Amino acid sequence: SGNGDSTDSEDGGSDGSDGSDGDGGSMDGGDGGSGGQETAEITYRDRSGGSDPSIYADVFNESQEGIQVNPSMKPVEEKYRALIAQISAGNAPDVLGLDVVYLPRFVQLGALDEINDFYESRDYTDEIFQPLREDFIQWDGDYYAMPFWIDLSAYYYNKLHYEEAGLDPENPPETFQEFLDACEALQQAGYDTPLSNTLGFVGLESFFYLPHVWAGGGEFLNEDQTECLIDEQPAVDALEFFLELQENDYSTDQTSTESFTYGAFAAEETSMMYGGGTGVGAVKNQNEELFNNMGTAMFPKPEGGERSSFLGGDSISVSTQTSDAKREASLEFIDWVNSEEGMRVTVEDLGYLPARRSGFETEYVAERQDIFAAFEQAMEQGHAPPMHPNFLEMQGPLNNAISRVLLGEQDPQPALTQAANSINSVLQS
Amino acid sequence: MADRIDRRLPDRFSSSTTTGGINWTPYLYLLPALVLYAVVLVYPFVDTFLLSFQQVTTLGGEREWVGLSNYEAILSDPIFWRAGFNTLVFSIGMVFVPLVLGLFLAILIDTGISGTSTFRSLIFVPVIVPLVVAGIVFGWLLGSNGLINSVLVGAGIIDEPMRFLNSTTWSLPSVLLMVIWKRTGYYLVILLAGLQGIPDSVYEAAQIAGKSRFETFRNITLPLLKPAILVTVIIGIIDSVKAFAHVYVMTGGGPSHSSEILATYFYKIAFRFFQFGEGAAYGFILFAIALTLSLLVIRVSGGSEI
Amino acid sequence: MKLEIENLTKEFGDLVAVDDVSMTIEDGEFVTFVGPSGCGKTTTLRCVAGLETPSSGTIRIGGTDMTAANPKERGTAFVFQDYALYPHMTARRNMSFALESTDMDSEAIRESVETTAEMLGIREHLDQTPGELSGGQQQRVALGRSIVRDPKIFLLDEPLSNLDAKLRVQMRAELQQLHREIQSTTIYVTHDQEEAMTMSDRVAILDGGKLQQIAPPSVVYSQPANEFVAGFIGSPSMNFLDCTVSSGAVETTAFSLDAPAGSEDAVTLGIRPENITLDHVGGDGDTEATVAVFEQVGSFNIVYLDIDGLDDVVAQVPGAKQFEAGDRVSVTIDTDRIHLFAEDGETVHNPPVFTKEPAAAE
Amino acid sequence: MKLEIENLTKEFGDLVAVDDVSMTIEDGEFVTFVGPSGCGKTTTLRCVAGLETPSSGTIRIGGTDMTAANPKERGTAFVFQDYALYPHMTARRNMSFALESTDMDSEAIRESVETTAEMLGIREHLDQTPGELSGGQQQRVALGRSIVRDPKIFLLDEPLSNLDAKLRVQMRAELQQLHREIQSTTIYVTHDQEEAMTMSDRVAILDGGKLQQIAPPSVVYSQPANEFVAGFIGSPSMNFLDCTVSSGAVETTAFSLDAPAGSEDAVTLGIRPENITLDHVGGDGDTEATVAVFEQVGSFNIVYLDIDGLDDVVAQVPGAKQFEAGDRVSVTIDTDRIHLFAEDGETVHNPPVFTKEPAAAE
Amino acid sequence: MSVSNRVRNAIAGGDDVNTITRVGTIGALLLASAMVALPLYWMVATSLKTATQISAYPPHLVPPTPTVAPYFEALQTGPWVQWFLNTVIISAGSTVFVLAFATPAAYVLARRDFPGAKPFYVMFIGILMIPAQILLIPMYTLFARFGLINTRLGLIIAYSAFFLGFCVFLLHSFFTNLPDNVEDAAHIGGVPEWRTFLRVILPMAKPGIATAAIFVFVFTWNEFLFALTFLQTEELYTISVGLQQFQGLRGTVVYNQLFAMSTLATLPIVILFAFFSEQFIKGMAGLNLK
Ligand SMILES: Nc1ncnc2c1ncn2[C@@H]1O[C@H](COP(=O)(O)OP(=O)(O)OP(=O)(O)O)[C@@H](O)[C@H]1O
Ligand SMILES: Nc1ncnc2c1ncn2[C@@H]1O[C@H](COP(=O)(O)OP(=O)(O)OP(=O)(O)O)[C@@H](O)[C@H]1O
Ligand SMILES: [Mg+2]
Ligand SMILES: [Mg+2]
Repeated sequence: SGNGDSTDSEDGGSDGSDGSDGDGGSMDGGDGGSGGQETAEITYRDRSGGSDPSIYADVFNESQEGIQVNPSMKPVEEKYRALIAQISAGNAPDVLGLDVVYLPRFVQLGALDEINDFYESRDYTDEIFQPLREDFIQWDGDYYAMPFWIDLSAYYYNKLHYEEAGLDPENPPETFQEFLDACEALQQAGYDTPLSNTLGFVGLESFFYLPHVWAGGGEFLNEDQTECLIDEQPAVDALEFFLELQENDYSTDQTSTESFTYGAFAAEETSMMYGGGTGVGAVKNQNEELFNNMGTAMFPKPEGGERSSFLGGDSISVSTQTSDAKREASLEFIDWVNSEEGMRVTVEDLGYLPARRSGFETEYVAERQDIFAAFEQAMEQGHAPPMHPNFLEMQGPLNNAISRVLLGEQDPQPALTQAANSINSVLQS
Repeated sequence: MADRIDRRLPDRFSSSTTTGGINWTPYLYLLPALVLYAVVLVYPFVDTFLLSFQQVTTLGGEREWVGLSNYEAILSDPIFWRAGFNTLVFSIGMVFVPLVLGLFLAILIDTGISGTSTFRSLIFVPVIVPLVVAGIVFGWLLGSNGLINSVLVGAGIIDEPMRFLNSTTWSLPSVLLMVIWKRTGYYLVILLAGLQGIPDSVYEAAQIAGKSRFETFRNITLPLLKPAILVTVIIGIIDSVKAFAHVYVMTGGGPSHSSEILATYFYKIAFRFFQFGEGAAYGFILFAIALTLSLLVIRVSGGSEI
Repeated sequence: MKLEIENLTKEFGDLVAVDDVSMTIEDGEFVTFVGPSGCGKTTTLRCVAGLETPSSGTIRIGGTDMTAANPKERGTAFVFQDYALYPHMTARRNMSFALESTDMDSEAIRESVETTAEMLGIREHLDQTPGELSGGQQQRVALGRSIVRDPKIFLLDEPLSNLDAKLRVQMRAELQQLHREIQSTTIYVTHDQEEAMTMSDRVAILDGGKLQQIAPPSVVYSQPANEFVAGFIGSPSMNFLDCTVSSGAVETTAFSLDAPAGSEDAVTLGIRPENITLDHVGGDGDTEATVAVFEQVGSFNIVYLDIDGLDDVVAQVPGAKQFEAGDRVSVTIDTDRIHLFAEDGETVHNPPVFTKEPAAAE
Repeated sequence: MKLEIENLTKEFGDLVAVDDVSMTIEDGEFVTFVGPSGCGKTTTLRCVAGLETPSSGTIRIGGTDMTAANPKERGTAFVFQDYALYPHMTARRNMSFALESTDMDSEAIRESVETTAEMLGIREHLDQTPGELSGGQQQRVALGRSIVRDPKIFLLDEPLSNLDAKLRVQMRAELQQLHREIQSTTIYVTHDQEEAMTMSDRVAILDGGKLQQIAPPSVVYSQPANEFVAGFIGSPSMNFLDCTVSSGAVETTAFSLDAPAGSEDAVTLGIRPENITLDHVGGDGDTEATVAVFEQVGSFNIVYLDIDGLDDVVAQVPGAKQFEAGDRVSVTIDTDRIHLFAEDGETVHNPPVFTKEPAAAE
Repeated sequence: MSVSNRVRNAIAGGDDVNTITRVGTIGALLLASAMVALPLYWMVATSLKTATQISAYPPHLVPPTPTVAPYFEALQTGPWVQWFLNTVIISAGSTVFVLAFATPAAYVLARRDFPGAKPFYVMFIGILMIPAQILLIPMYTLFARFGLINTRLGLIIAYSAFFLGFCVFLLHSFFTNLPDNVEDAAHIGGVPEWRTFLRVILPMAKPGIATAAIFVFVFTWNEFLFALTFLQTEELYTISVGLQQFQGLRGTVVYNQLFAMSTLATLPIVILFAFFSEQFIKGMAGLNLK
């Protein structure tokens, strides 16, 4: 199937360039076409976290001639600082993998090129999971990116432990209460701390907490993005759920910045784990046996809600500073990462999730339904993060509120009210 | 100490090269350094200054004048003041605790009991340990299943492991623990040199005068060490205003800004929230604080000779 | 207060800094220590003050064994070469500091400080710090600091060596005056022979940690205990000439003199420069010589002579006596004042100490 | 090379360090500068060397105006009190370093350095660094460093003051020897009178930046230009007594002497201590006095006298003459050798310079 | 002063030094040293543990089965040897650069009196007070214009600018304390000024220059903020960047490897210190006492 994929991707690629030629006619796109004879070198920057996306470039470079992608990876924190420096200096990379929460701010700063025509000329857009088609890659009605590798939040569980505790490994808990009960049962079965979890990293509090809010019908911001809704009941309920996990010692230290979540779960010291896509690879690397006895599920929901997930990860964009010739090559690369071959890399090499439904229709996924079934469902039911240029600044107050509650310094409602006020003032400034 | 040298300085150098008219040679020696500054620092400095009155509309492109509003935004941000207060605490912890410890150890080493001088080098080692490493190691030591917790629990001092770095109460003290570890050796060395500069005969005069250990310390040692202590304190304060990595590598300023200091909050504004204008304004406020303190150093240590 | 040092030895590791030194210094006496650098002067003083613990030996002050006592119990005052003033305190505070830990009331302290300052002529500098005082003034403060404590024993370690020549002479006179007034037992260390000779009741000469001689200035000058003392005391130094003594005559390569009784063991003849009289040839001297160098100092002149194979014999002549290099001169030696030393350096013969001539008409 | 200093003035801000100094130093002459600390000796030297730019005045070397010339053009060598050797270079390199910037070839340099080192007796120390050399050896390297450059004028700023007494005397003789050999014009700054008197062709006495007198040693001693010079040269210092001169007699409160011709303006009588002869009462002296203090120095003794209301008259007597405090003595003053000074300190009368007595039997 | 006297003054206030004081002093110093050494010991100990031993609670004080495997595993994660070399190049390069700029400047400021000397000196000190991070982005922009981004040279120049003020400050005090006459001696000897500077003054200031050099070396060795921003391709990373990267990447998972890398990052600088500790401590001490 590898050959077929690669052929597909080349086709898709040439389609892409044709499309962009067409709409950029006034920009003398023909030059770009003739430049295709030589090798076009483009730069691609992304963050390296649990895995290393430079592999996209490697596979892509292998798969065709004419375009050479030079990747460069940085840890999250460093990447954006360096990126800002590069863009300021007029030195932007041609292709940017961006954590989606940064997308609006970068658009606002004029760093990302609008790609409406490119997006619309793709024949697979229908196939992109619904939540990703909207907020994820749009800002103010225009498209600035394609979805790229997707990370989502879910929980992992140890089927053997479930059996020991008398729980049904094929039907993991769905509601807050069921989840708490399961924890209780596991504790009874001798797993003192049944859940690996930490909210301590910047961004993780949204990644894990917000899906519980969404599950209860809550929202972070209102539709017009003029007001913060995090002090409403669903948010309070969700936080109380976390508090209960904490107070009953069901969970590892959720305020901890140092994290043993993956390690402890992999070592089978805990029975469940809040995690993202990288959890799969981490467990597989550390405990192959567990990997074969592991299930995933979407986060629990309050009674009557709909389970949700945080759809994060990266979108992929072209810089406004890229020359026309390189723009074409860049789009070709962008197109390729959503091809079958690109998605195979996403799933199999990086351990993240593809943006298109067809990405799930591979042998590899089929063999691992325990894991991917829940993920695929989450792709449908999940939420894109709140898309606002200052979302990062708003995370601070939310993070603080959660910390205060879990540290026992404040109750959920007042803490969230305080957070909402702070966030409102960010919205107004 | 400083002023005695100062008085001699002008006499000493007035004369070395002269043959009427302006002698350009000294400027030639200065030139490379000035060129380096001019080329490397002038543009960034001026650019940052301008940016502090602007807002970035296009990254690397247009900017919009916004007057003083960046400064206003910072000064009206409660977290800025919180960070300011934390910086004060941080400075005190960074300066005074190691100072007292360093002084105590310096006095012990100054007794000259054989073998004590090797301790000086040993206690100095943390000064040169990379900060990233220090942050990693202390984060690990202070973790909820780290060594410190296990010792404290084992000794029955606390019942349950403490979450030092994740506690709004303990995060700043935890960072300070690392800072004190890293800095005590530095002060020790400076103060020890100061102590060793006190002539023996002055001690002996006090001894013959029948002074007790405490009286001698209070009336002789401390006053004579004053210049060293004073300059050290102020340089320490400046260091603590500029300090960034100490907190950055350990808590990042959290939780709930409980360990936020001015420099880390600056970092967040500029590099996490991407508020560049505000960041520049913030940077200038930081610089102003450091500069004020540096002028204080110059004043205290007597004229321009630091 | 009487000070007795008995068999004092102080070792630093292998080095014997003070080697079995014994002496008794009477109450009110002024004794000067001289000797080459490193001979143990300072160390002895420090043992007396209690700043150094003797390796062996006894130190008795006023009859009480103080060998192991605290410095403060000894009642000694120590004036350091570098003054060792407290640099951050005013002259007044420097002087009063030691008194503050006694039960003396502050009014009495003030008065005592001011009286002493008055005596030392530094009354108007009392509120200055050492950095603002000249060397001589600092020296006075250092003295004052010791005096106010009314010490039983005064120990001064080269107190004038940091001062310039004129000031040194002046301070020397003041110190003598001071000693007359306070009459305390004093040990004074100096490098300056003139100081040693003129100030002290007795001079102690040390070498290599050993006491060579302790005696009044006139005695160490006229009757040195050994060749070392003879050479060390006096400037220009005594001339030492190899000699043999036989059948009642001291023979050198150039001349011979009558030998004093009992001087058969002597191998070295010592003659002080001022005991050589020179005349232009024609006088009937003991021998003749050639002037190698003639140095005109002022009140006296120094003549370097070549006497028949004896190089560098130094004579000191009155300022009015003029020669020049190359002159032949007749040399007369004052045979009454020759010194003779044995192989081991011990004195075989010394001239008598000068005595006061009986007043002519009384 | 002849050195002419004309109206040299050097100001540091308000302070006039050198004040209108003029002198001519002949080729090959050895001139010593003396004077109290801060009188401008070093500053004058530095102006000559070109290390300091004069505020006004002219410096001519070998007839050429060098006032504004670079140090290196002047051909002067400067030997510093602290030697100022290059601490990281061997003695050899210290000596050759300056030559390396000339067009002298390295073989010639090597030879010159070794010859000089030979002459100074430091040949075997050439490969040691200053830290490994004794004070005297360092001093010789410093001299050698100057000598190899074959300077026209030698400037030495207290070159011996860091050495100990014995070594100083030895180096003094060597320096004289050296000067005889290389015969270069030399200015030598010293604090030590004995050095000044014995080494130099002429002595220049400075005070407060002003040149007081420049003359041969015997002249400055016997015929000081003014009261300052008279008091500065000689140790113990000249006695100064208030006097009036009338009808051919110099009158003090205690005695009167015959007045030399033309001395009517004199208000101060100067008598050197060695020109006062003391006898136990009974001699027929000019007056009588009481011994206040008797200091026994060794080769001579110093007597402080109270003469009828004149305190602190100092007499210097031979070592054999013994007195004690309280003795009454008769005082004889050598009237041939008195000095008289006017109100403004200028000399009114001086005794003649000592001359060599004609050889008795030639 | 003899040993015993310092003791008596400082500790016993006049009593003879006795065994109790001696033991007390040594004891207190040993305790302090233990506190200092503990974190470093813990770093090394952790680096020698296996992954499971690490999460043991209470922790093993001594690695039960010490293994150097984490070192080899960690070394696989990136071109650490290359990073190490980069760090050496950048640190050494910065050291040479900054000294080449700072030494002449410090020299004239300390030893020449010329119009502007004081304002210049104050300026150097003033620049020393700028928190470097505020200039990060404009400096990047500037350096990008000269093509200095993502080059070792660029980082070297940036570090040189930042440490210039500090080195001028430090060297100034060394030059001030050099004896004057030596320079005059060369001057009179007709040695050209530049030659005097190079051959006489520089060798004499060697201890000061060495101190400044070690200082710059250590601090550039440890710097990561600018290095992380300026260096973009992995082949150019420094150890600190690599460590930061490693921590961000895998640090939460493989602590023993992280500590192995930390140990390796610390070791060279500690070895350097061991060789020059006297020098370095003296320099540090002299710095602020001026
Ligand atoms: N604390 C010490 N430790 C080791 N050796 C010492 C100590 N103090 C003095 N010495 C040595 O003891 C000897 C005598 O020293 P001391 O200071 O008494 O000499 P001194 O006669 O005062 O000399 P100077 O005239 O130079 O002052 C010297 O060799 C000296 O080096
Ligand atoms: N560079 C200078 N700046 C200001 N004043 C100076 C300078 N050099 C010397 N002086 C002052 O000029 C005066 C003469 O100094 P100089 O060094 O010539 O004296 P000196 O006769 O050599 O004294 P000493 O015998 O102490 O060496 C002194 O008052 C001194 O303080
Ligand atoms: Mg001594
Ligand atoms: Mg001088």
